[in-house]
Amino acid sequence: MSTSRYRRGSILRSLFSKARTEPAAAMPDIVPGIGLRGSLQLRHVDVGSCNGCEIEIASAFAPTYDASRFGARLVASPRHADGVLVTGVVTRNMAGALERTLDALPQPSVVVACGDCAVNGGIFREAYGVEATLDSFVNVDVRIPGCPPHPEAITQALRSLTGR
Amino acid sequence: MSTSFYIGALELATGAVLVCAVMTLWRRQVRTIVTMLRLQGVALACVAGVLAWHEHDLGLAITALLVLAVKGVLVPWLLRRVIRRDPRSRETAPLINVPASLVSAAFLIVVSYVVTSKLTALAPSAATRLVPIGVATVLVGYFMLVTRRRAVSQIVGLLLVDNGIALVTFLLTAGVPLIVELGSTLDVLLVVVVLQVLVVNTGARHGSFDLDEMRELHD
Amino acid sequence: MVLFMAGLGCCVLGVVAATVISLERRVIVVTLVGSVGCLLTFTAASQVLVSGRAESFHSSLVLPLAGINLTLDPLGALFVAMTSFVGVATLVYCVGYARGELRSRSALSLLLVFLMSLLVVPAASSVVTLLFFWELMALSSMLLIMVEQRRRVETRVAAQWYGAMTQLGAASILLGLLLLSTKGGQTFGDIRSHVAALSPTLRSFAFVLTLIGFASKAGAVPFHVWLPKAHPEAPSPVSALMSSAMVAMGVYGIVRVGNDLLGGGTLWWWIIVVALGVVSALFGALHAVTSVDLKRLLAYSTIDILGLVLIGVGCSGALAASGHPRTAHLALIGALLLVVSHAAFKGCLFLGVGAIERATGSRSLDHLGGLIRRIPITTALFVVGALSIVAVPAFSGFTSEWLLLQGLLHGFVGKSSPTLIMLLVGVVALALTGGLTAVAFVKVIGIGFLGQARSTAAASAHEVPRTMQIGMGILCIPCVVLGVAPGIVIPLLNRAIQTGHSSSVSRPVETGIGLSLVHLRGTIEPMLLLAGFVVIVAVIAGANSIRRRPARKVEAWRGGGDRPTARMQYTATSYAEPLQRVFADVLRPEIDVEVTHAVESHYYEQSLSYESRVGDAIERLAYQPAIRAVTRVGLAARRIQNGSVHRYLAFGFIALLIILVVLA
Amino acid sequence: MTDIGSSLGYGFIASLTQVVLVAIGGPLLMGLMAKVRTRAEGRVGAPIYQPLRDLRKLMAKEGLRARYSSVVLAAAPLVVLGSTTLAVAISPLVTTHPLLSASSDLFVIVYLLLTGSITMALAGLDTGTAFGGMGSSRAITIGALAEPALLVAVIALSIQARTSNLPTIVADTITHPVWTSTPTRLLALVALVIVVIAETGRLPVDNPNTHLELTMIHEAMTLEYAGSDLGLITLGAAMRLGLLFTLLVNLFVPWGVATGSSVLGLLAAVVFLVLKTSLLAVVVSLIEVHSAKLRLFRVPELLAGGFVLAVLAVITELVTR
Repeated sequence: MSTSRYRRGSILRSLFSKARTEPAAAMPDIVPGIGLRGSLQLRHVDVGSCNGCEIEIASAFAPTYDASRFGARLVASPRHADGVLVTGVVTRNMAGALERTLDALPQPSVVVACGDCAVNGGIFREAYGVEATLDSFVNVDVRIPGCPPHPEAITQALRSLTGR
Repeated sequence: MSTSFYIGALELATGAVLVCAVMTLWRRQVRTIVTMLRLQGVALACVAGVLAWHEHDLGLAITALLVLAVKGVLVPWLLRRVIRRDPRSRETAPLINVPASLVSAAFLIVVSYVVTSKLTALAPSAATRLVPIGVATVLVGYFMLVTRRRAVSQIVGLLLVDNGIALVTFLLTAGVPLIVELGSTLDVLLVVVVLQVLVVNTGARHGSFDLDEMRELHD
Repeated sequence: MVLFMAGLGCCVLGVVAATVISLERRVIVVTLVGSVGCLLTFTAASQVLVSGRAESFHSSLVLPLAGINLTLDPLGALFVAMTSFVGVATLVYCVGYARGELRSRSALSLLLVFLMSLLVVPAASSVVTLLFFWELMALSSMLLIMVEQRRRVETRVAAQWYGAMTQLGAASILLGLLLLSTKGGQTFGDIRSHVAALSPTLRSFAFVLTLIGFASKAGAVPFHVWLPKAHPEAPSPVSALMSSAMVAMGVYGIVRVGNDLLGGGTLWWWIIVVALGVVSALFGALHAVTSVDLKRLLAYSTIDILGLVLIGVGCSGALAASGHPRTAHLALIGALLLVVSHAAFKGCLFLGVGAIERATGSRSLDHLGGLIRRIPITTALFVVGALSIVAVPAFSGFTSEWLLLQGLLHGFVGKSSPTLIMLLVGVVALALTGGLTAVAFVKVIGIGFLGQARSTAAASAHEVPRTMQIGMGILCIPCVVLGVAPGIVIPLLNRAIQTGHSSSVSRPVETGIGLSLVHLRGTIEPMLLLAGFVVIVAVIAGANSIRRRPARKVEAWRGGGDRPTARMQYTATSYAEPLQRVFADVLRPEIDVEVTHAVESHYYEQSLSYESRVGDAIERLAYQPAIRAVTRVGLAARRIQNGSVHRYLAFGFIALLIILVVLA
Repeated sequence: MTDIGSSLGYGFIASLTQVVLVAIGGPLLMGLMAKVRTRAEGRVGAPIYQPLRDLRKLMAKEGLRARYSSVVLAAAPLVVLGSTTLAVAISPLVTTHPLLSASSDLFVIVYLLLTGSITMALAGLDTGTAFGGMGSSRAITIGALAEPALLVAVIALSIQARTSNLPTIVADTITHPVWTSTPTRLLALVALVIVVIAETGRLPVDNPNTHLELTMIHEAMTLEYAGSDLGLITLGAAMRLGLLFTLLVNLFVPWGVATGSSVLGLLAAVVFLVLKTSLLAVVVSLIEVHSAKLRLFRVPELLAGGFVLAVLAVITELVTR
């Protein structure tokens, strides 16, 4: 009982206290040609990642970096998305899924490569079971290098798309 | 105090008593149920208080305070102690699933309305018209006694029945003599204490408050 | 009246034609003659409804002893008009539908006999006439159920059930009406004049007896068991006639006897009616949700809607008995309008199922799917009926349920607590069934017509003959008209309910551009609502089309997996599974899951079969034991007669002796 | 209501105001609720007008049609949005004299909303995918269980007001302020809150921002929609939320609704309504923050509770009359 009362109080307080988030970094240069104007939904596709990137993406949307305040959001269906957020190197098993996902995107759409594996194959480039690099499938609009990339970098990239 | 306000307040308090009774059937957490019981005690005290104010009856006012003290504070506190003793009685284990018991509660309420409509027609007044709600509370309490497994919910059911009876007496006779009310309230208190001791001891011995399992204790 | 008799004459002519004309031109001629007859009766009935003057006809030639008395008063005329409308549609449908057995002499002539008896029953104005044509109706429909008995044995079982139930019902009606006509005179006029002299207990007996009979015809639980067996097995035009016209005769009987002949009656009669209605409405709706066979589903939804009608009739009777004539008439009008629109949409739906069966060869939802692309016209007509039964605004179902609700709602002003409780229970039942009916028909449309075909037959379905579509279309007209402009029929209903209530009642509903209650606050203008909706949708579509790009065709999205197959769709069973689980205590489904494990490891499954059946609990618990008991008695009786002539003669001799002793 | 022409003109202006207000306010309500949630989680979160941004973007994108899909999939967004808009236009949100106020009956509103949900359920089944069917089945089940509670609560209100005509109920409530504190009203209020939470797919019945298909209810039916179609459906859902919230507020705190026929009163009513409704939204989203999503088969318990409370409302009305 007492604990729950404490929680309730803290929530009410948090509504009026100033948010505990890092100050937003300087505005990066916006990717030209894609006018999403402060609203970006992405479908995340893991085509063969080691899940390092996933952890970093999760923390990019967590309270500390809170990418959602710039209008970015991860969604369940590519139909609802403006693009895909690809992590990992394209493995044989996921190649078909990736193609179908790209086909399911309404135009205009963007492709974001998150992490070295997606950008250029990374350490798995020569590995067995790898179909190809992402570039050979589709032309990538935004690249987020790093293994894994820092949440700040991810947030930066997303802001370069939302333009906020 | 204007009659319209008096009637409104009376209806609200009485309605609250019944709603709390239904809530005890609806919620599964015993802690919430006890909270509901406390609210019901407060509402009952409000009924007595409103009547006392309207009738300018000191005895009734004292009764209201008594009810508030015992049913609003003391009994819930005792029940909390029982729950705290036994982590496993945190959830009620209904014999009849919740939607079914809710629907049957609705049925019981209709029944109480039917059976008392004749009775209330005899002396129609602001208070007596609300008697069906009191009867409904009694029936719901009985229903809980019948269909709930844990000993704690049994106590709750008993208390519901008692509250309902108290409500009916308030509404019909506008307050029984103070001494009677005193007796009945203390009586309930005694029952609760006894049940608590029983529950805690059996819990200590057999590690269970489940009445079905208590059946094995008869020899 | 001349027109009416001429119409009946046409039906008789049709029967003759069915027997003499050769096969190739038989169907067209018979249906033509029959529809002409229906049109004649329709005009006759509508004349009566418009003028409000009853016309009667008596002839001692047609029937021995009593002769027949026919009176076309507004109440009867309403049902005659309804029946003949459905009749025309059904006959037109038959032109395209009739094949095989249904084209045989016997089947076609029976169809017209059935139709004729349906037309006469509401016009009958004497006990003998009513019972004669009631029996004719029952027998002809029973034989019609068995038309396809050579191909499908189950039709015989259905016919047995139907025959038994309907005969029991007829027997109790007979008893009841005989009780009424004890004080001399078997015409309804005599009964009306003498009923006051009868003792209250006798009247109550009579009402309860007739109620049992009529309620079993109206498919009220627990007398409903024949309905979900008979409707599915009959050929679709017959099931359409049965479900929209014949079932309504039960309601007609209750109104005629309760309101008209017995003139109101006491409260507890109507409490029984409401109780029947509530139980049937909930039972029917729940089973409609869970059934997979289309016709079975429709049959259960008939039980549901008729239950609502009984609630309306019962509440109206109760309100009248407790002294609220205006709300009583409001509820009654709602109930009658519901009967009429039910005739329209249920007829349309049954004909539609017939069309689906013709197109795909299957009635089970789990074998259908994707029909909207194969048979678009049939789909559209079926959907109109479905929207109407789901009570979408601006369709007939909504208008009638709104009137019914208003009747119950404004009844709450009263003080007598039994009436209030009945109204409360009725309203709750209405509320509960509303959502369930929606589920049932969303399931039918969504599983049956949308998505991908679940069988090759459904994938290669072909549009049905034009005449069948026309037949359904005719029944779609009232679904829309009664919904958009109910003002057309309300005055007629106002007249129809005048009968019986000797004190001429003030009209409870005003009709302008919409409906508005008299002296009560309540109005709807469906036409304006529809117009507003059309305008809004047009605006949205226009605004949307300015900036939108053309839509691209793509594969359905299923989480990156490859092309979806039909087996991955929800089936009718799985669609209703959550509700079936919620109401498991009532429905008592029998579920058996069978898992065969792989030989290598217990953890791998070779195959898994899941089967869930929802039987009729009432049939299982109430009827089967009774049937078993009767069979036992029958076996016992067989022991007495062993075929030896002497023993039979001995029986006769002993009987003679006993009689002599008794007489002495 | 002196002269038909002027009253008609006023009604038109009023209805237009309501539609515009809800069309913009509904998404803003969603944004507000999201904002409250994110702040409670210690995040800044997207700005309140984020839903409007998303809509603007969606409208500019192309739509997609799945193979095996029929006219239903294409028409559903129009029907859903259209029926909701009609309900918004005729119900008494800022004034008691909107267009067609005579036939803005409680049952009409309820069945218009039901029409929207039915269309959505059919659209979910139209593509013949497993997720669509799942969402449709769950949504229609919850709808069917919420329907009785809704209707009975509505009937309780109608019995009290002796009519089921919404504007009349609101107007009479303004003249009889006692009604708002009768047990009937309060019980009906609780029942309606439960129903509204279920109908608008909020926690604890449905999680509006889940990403896992298997936990979806409403979202699963819209998985096939993209671009402007999705925009229409999202707008429809937002307007549904706005309508239900504003109706709830107006039925129980009707003050501020314009009863006369002056444009100034209309503006005042708009301000009042915005304040009242946003307050309700904050409260509801605080409830959401505190509650976890119920198991699908625990939802019937919740709705049964609402149903019983509604029945109680009717009975108390009968008793205390």
